[in-house]
Amino acid sequence: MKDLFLPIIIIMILVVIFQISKASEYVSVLKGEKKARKQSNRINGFLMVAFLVLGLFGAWYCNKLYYGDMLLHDSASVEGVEIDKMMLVTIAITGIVFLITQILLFWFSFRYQERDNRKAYYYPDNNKLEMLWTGIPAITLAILIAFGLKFWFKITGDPPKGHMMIEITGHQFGWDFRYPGQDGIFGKKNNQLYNKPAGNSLAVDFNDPESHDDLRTTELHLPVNRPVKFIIHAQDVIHSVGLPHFRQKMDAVPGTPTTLWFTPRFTTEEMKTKTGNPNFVYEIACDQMCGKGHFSMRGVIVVESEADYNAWIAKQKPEYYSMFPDKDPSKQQTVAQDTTEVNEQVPLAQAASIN
Amino acid sequence: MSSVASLHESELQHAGHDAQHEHHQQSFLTKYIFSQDHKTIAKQFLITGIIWAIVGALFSVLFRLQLGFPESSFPILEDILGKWAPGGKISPDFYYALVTMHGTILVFFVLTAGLSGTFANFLIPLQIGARDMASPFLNMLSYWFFFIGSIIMATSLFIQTGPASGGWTIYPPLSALSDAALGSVRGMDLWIISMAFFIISQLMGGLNYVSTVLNLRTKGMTMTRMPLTVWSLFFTAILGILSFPVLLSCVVLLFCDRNLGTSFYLSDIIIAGKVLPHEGGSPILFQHLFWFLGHPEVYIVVLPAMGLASEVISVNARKPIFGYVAMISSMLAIVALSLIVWAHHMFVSGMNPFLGAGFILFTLLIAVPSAIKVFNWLTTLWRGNIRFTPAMLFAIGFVSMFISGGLTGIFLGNAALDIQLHDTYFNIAHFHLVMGVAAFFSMFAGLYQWFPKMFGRFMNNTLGYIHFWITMVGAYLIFWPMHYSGLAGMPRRYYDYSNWESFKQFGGMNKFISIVVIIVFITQLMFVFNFFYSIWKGRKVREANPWDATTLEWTTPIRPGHGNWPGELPEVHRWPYDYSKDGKEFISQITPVGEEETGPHH
Amino acid sequence: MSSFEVPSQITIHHEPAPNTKRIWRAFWILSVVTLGELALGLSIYNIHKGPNPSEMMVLFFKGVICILTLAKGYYIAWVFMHMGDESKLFRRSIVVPLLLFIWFIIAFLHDGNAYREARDSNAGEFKVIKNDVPAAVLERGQKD
Amino acid sequence: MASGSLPAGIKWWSGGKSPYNVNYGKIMMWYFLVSDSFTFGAFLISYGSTRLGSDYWPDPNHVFNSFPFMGHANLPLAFVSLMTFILIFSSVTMVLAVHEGHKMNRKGVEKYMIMTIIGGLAFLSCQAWEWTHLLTGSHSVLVDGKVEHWATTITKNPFGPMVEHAGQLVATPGPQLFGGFFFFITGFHGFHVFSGLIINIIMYIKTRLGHFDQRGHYEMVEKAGLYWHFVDLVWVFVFLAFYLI
Repeated sequence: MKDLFLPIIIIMILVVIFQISKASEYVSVLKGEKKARKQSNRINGFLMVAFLVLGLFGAWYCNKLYYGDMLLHDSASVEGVEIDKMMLVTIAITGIVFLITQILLFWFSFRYQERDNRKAYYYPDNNKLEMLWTGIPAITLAILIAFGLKFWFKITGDPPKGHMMIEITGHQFGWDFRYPGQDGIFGKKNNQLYNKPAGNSLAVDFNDPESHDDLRTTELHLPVNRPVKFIIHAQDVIHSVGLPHFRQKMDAVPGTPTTLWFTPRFTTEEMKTKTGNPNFVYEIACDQMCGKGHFSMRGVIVVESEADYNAWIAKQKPEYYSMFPDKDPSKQQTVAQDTTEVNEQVPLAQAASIN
Repeated sequence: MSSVASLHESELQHAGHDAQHEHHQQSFLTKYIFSQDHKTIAKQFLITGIIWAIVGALFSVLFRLQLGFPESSFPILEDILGKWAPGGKISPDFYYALVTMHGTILVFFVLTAGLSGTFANFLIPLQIGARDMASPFLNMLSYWFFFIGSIIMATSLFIQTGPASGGWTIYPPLSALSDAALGSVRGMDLWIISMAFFIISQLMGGLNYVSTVLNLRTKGMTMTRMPLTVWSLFFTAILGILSFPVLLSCVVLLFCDRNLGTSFYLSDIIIAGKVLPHEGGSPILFQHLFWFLGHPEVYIVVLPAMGLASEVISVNARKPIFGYVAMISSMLAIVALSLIVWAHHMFVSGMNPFLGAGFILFTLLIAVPSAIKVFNWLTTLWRGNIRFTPAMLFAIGFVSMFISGGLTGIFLGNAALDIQLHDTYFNIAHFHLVMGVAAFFSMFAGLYQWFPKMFGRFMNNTLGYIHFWITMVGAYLIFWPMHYSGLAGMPRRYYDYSNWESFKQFGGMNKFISIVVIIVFITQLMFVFNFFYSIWKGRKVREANPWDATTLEWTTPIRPGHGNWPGELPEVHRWPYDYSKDGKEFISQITPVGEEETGPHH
Repeated sequence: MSSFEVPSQITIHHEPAPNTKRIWRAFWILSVVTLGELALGLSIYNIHKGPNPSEMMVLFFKGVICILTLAKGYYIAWVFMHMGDESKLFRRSIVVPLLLFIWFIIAFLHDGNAYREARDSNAGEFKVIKNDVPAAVLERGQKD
Repeated sequence: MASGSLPAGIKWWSGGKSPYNVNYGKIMMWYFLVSDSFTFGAFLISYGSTRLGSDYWPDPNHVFNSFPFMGHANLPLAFVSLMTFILIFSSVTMVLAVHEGHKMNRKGVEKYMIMTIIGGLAFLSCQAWEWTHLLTGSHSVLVDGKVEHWATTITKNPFGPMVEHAGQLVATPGPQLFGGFFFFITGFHGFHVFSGLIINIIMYIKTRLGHFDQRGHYEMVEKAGLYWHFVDLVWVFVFLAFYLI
C-alpha cells in the first residue's frame, strides 16, 4: 500500500494540472485568443525575469556551497598551480560572457514582450556588429589557446632531470605498481610469461637481470617535491590514471605504454591539515570506463618526506625474491611463499568483493 | 541536342501527381505504415523517437536512483528487472548497461533520428515548396531501416547477458572481449548490427535531404531564400553523409575483432587469466575512427536545433533573424571545423602532443561561429515584439542552454584544462547542456510550433507553459551543480562514490540531482500525454497560418494531402524573414516584391 | 530581380563526346601509368633485395607511385565517370569534401607513427621483448 | 563540352530546376559515392595507421608473387596487375555502354554490358584464386623454437622477419594484421564488385526487356556505370595500398 501512495499522489497532481489546463484552454477560446495571449505573455515575461534573478541567486548559492569548502584546494602538484590559474582565468572570462549573454537574453525577453503599441524593429543585419562579435571572441580565444598550448606542451613534455620512475599497470579492477629498484631500469616484460612462475601477474621476464631488483608494491609511495614519471600500462581494457589532486590524468592503453609526470607539493599529512579532513588520502581514480568494477578501481598514493620514503622503500623486497625464494639472500623461504600466494589471490579477492 | 529530355518538370511534379492519382485507393497500410508521404514518414520518425526518448530517459531515472540513493534498495525494481536488481538494488553490470543504452538511445535514436529525421522530413519539402522528397521510396526505406535497427537494439535489452555495457562510445577492448564485461558477450554484436542499420538509414535520409534541397526548390526559392531550418537540416545531412560511413567502418572492424579473431583494435591483452593471441592493433585507432563520426555527430544533433530555434525566435519575436548570411556562414564554418577536430575527445588517451596541439587550435576555433550565432539570436530578440508561445519559450531556453553548455566547451577544448576535467561530471554537464537539453528544447520548440501543421490541432498551451518552466528550472538544477563535482575531479560512470575519500562529499548533491531528475521525467511524461491527447482532442486549427509566419508551409491547406499543394506549386519572391517590414506585420514569401519596398533582402 | 524566363527545355542529359576516342585515350593512359607503377613497385622489391636497402630511395619511389595513382584516379573520375562534363559547382561539391582526407590521413598516420615511437622509445626505462626486431633481417625473400 | 560549364544566361540557382543540371538520382549516386569513399578511406587509413604503428611489415612483392598455373615461379605483382587490367578494361566497356545509351542504341548497350559483366566475373574469379592461394599456402615459420607451416589467414602471417634457425634462415610470425586488413579490405572491395555485378546484370536484363527504351533514356545504366567506375577507382587505391607500397 505504501508503495502505491506516491504514484497515486503524482497521478492526482497530474490530473489536476490537466483539468486546469483544459479549463484555461476553454477560457482562452471564450475570451478570444488575443486577450488570452496577452495574459500569458505577462506571466511568462515576469517569469523570465524571475528566473534570471533566482537563477543568478542559485548560482551564487551553489558556488558558496561547493566552491569554497569542497573544491579546488591548492593543486597538490607544482605543475598544477599554473593550470589552476589558467582555470581561474578561463572561469572569469567565460563567467563574464555567461553573465552578459544570459542577462541580455532574459532581459530582452521581458523588456520586448508583446504590447499593443509596440512595433518590432526591422533590423535584418549589420556587418559592423558581426565583425565585432567575430573579432572579440577570436582574439580572446587566441589568448586562451596560446596559454593552453604552453601548458600542454609543458606537462606532456619531458620531466625535469632527476625524476624518478614508477610503472603503474591497470587491470580489471585494480592497480599494480613497480619501482625500478637500484639500477633505475625496469626489467623486461613479456606477456607470454604471464603467471610463469605462478604469481607473475605482471608478466615480468625474470631472465632479464635488470628485473632482479625491481620492487613490486601494493601501495604507491612518493617523496615530496621530487618529479615523478609514471609509465602506464594496461593489461586488459583501457583504464585511466586519474589524479584529481595533482591535476593529471592519462589513459592506460593495452599494448601501448603512456606516461605522465608531476611533482607532488604537499605530503599526505600536510594535506590532512590543509583540508581539515583527517581521513584525507591521495586517490587514483580510474577515469575510463572499464567494466562492472570501474567504480571500485581505487588506488592510494602516499606522499611523504624524502626520509620517510627512503625508509619505506628500504623495507620493500624485490619481486624476484618472492618468485624465486631460493635466490633470496636472506633465505626466508616460508615468508616468500606466503607472498606468492597472496599475490595470486589478489585479483580473485577483488572480483569477489564486486559481486 | 539529340536527347533533349525535359525530365525536370516531371521530376518536380511526379510525387504530387502520383499521390493525387492514388489518393483514393490508399489502404491503411500504404497510408500509415508504408507511406511514402514525407509528412507521414516524419511522424513515424517522431513517434518512434518519442518512444525511445521515454525509454532512454527512464533508464537515466533508474541509474540516478542508484547514484542518488546508493545505500537504499527499492524492492519494486527487483519485481520489474528480476536478476538485474537483486534485492531491489541495481547491479553494477546492469547499471553500466543502463548508462550505455541511455547514451546510445538518446544520441542516435532520439536526437539524430528523432530530431533531424522528423524535421528534415517534415520541413524540407514544405519549406522549399516541393511535392515530396526527391526519392519518396528511399525516404520510406530510411525510416524502415531505422525501425529495424531500433528493434534490434530493443531486442538486445532482453537477452540473457544484457545489452551492450561499454559506454555509448563502446571503446574496445572493453567492448571487444566477452570476458571484459557482461554486455560484451552478445549485447555488443546486436549493438553493432543495429547501428549498421541505423547508419544505412541515415545515409538514405541524408542523400535524400541533400538532393531534395538542391533539386526540388520551387521557382524563385534561391538558396539564400531558404529558411534557416532548411539550411541547418541541409548541413546536418551533409555532415551525416560524410561522417556516418566512418562509424560504419569503425564498428565493422570491431565486429571482426569480436567474431573473426582479427586484432584491429587489440594488442597484448591478458584477461581472465588468459593471454590472448591478439597483437599489433591499437585501441586508439578505434577512438580516432569513432570520434571522426562522434564529433560531427554532436553537430548533427545541434545544427537542426539551431535552425529550428532561429526560425521559432524570428517568427515569435516578429523580427527578421539578425544576420541571416552570418548565420548560414557560421553554420558552414561549424560543419567544416567539426570534421577536423575529432581528437579533442582523446587528449588523455596518450595521443601525440604535437597532434594534440593541432586539435586544440581547430577546436577552440569552433567557439567563434558559435558566439556569432548566440549574439545574432540576442540581437533578434532586441526590440522585438515577443509572443511567449510555448515554442518561443523553448527556443529562448535553447539559447540559454546553448550558452551555458557552450562556454564550458572552452574549458574542455583546451587540453591543459581538459586533463583535469576529462571524463568527469564537468564533461557530463557540458554535453548534456549543449547537445542534450539544448537539442531537446529545440525539438520541443519545433513540436509546439509545427504541431498545428502536422496534425491540424494545437497542443494545450497551459500544459506547455508548465512543461517549459519545470524543465528549464529542472535542467539547470540537475546540471549546474555537476560542474562543481566535475571541477573536483569526480569521475563519470561510477556506480557508487561512497568508498572514495575525494568524492563522497558529493553524496548530498547526487541525492538532490536524482530527485530533480524524477520530477523532470514526470513532467516530460506530461508533455507526451499532451502530445498524444492533442493529436485527437486538441483545439482545432481554423486558419491556415496560425502563427502569422512567412514561410511556405503555411500556404498549404490546414491538413495538406500527399503532394502538399493542391494546385500549382507556389512561386517565391522574397526571403523568409520579412516580419514587421514597412509597417506590415509580415509578408509571406509568395507575395511579390512591391515597387516601393525597402531593404536588400528579397 | 526576379525573372524566370528559363528556356523551356533544359537538358538533364549531357551530351557525351561525339566519339569514343577520349575513352580509349584514357584507357591507354591508365594502362601505361599502371605499367609505370608496376615498374616502380618492382624496383622497390629489388632495392629491398639488395644488400643495402636505401630507405630514402624506397620512400621516393613510393611517393611517385602515390602521385601516379592520384593521376589514375583523376582519369577514371573525369573521363569514365564524366565528372569533367558536370558543372563546375557540382564537381567542387564532390571534390571539396574529399579534401578532408588530407587532414584525415595526416592525423591518422602521424598518430600511428607516434604510437610506434611510444612503444619503442622507452627502452632503457623498460623494455618489451616483442619489439626487439631480430637484427638479422637480411633478406625478405623466402622459399615456398 | 569537356569544359563542363553550364549554358550561360540561366539563373541556375533560382529554384524550379537543378542547379547542376543533373537529375536527382545522379546527385544521390554521386554523393553516395563520396560517402562510400569515406568508408573505404577509413579502412585504408586504418591500415596505414596500423602499418606505421608496427615495427615490421612484410614486403608485398614478396607475399603476392604467384600466378595461376605457373607453379612456384617468382612473379611479383604479375597477377594483381592482370586483375587491375581486367577491372580497368571492364570500366572501359562500361563507359562505352553508357555512351551507347546516350545514343539510344539498345544493341550497343547490351553488347558492352555483357562485356562488363564478364569483366566483373573475371575479376571476382581472380580474387577467389588469390584468396585460395593465400589461404591454402604453406610457409615455414619459426614459432616458439619449432618450425611450423602456416598459410596467410585473417589471424596468421608467415611473412615476419627472418632469423637463423638450425643454420637456416626461417621466417618468424609477421604482423597478424597484415592478413586481417588484406582480407578485410579486399573482401569489402570484392563485395562491392559483387554488388556492382548484380546491379549490372539487372541493368542488362532491363535493357534486354526494353525498359529504358520505353522510358526514353538510359540514365539507370549511367548510374550503374558510376557505381562500377567507383569500384574501379577504389581498386586503384587498394592496389596502391596493399601491393605497390
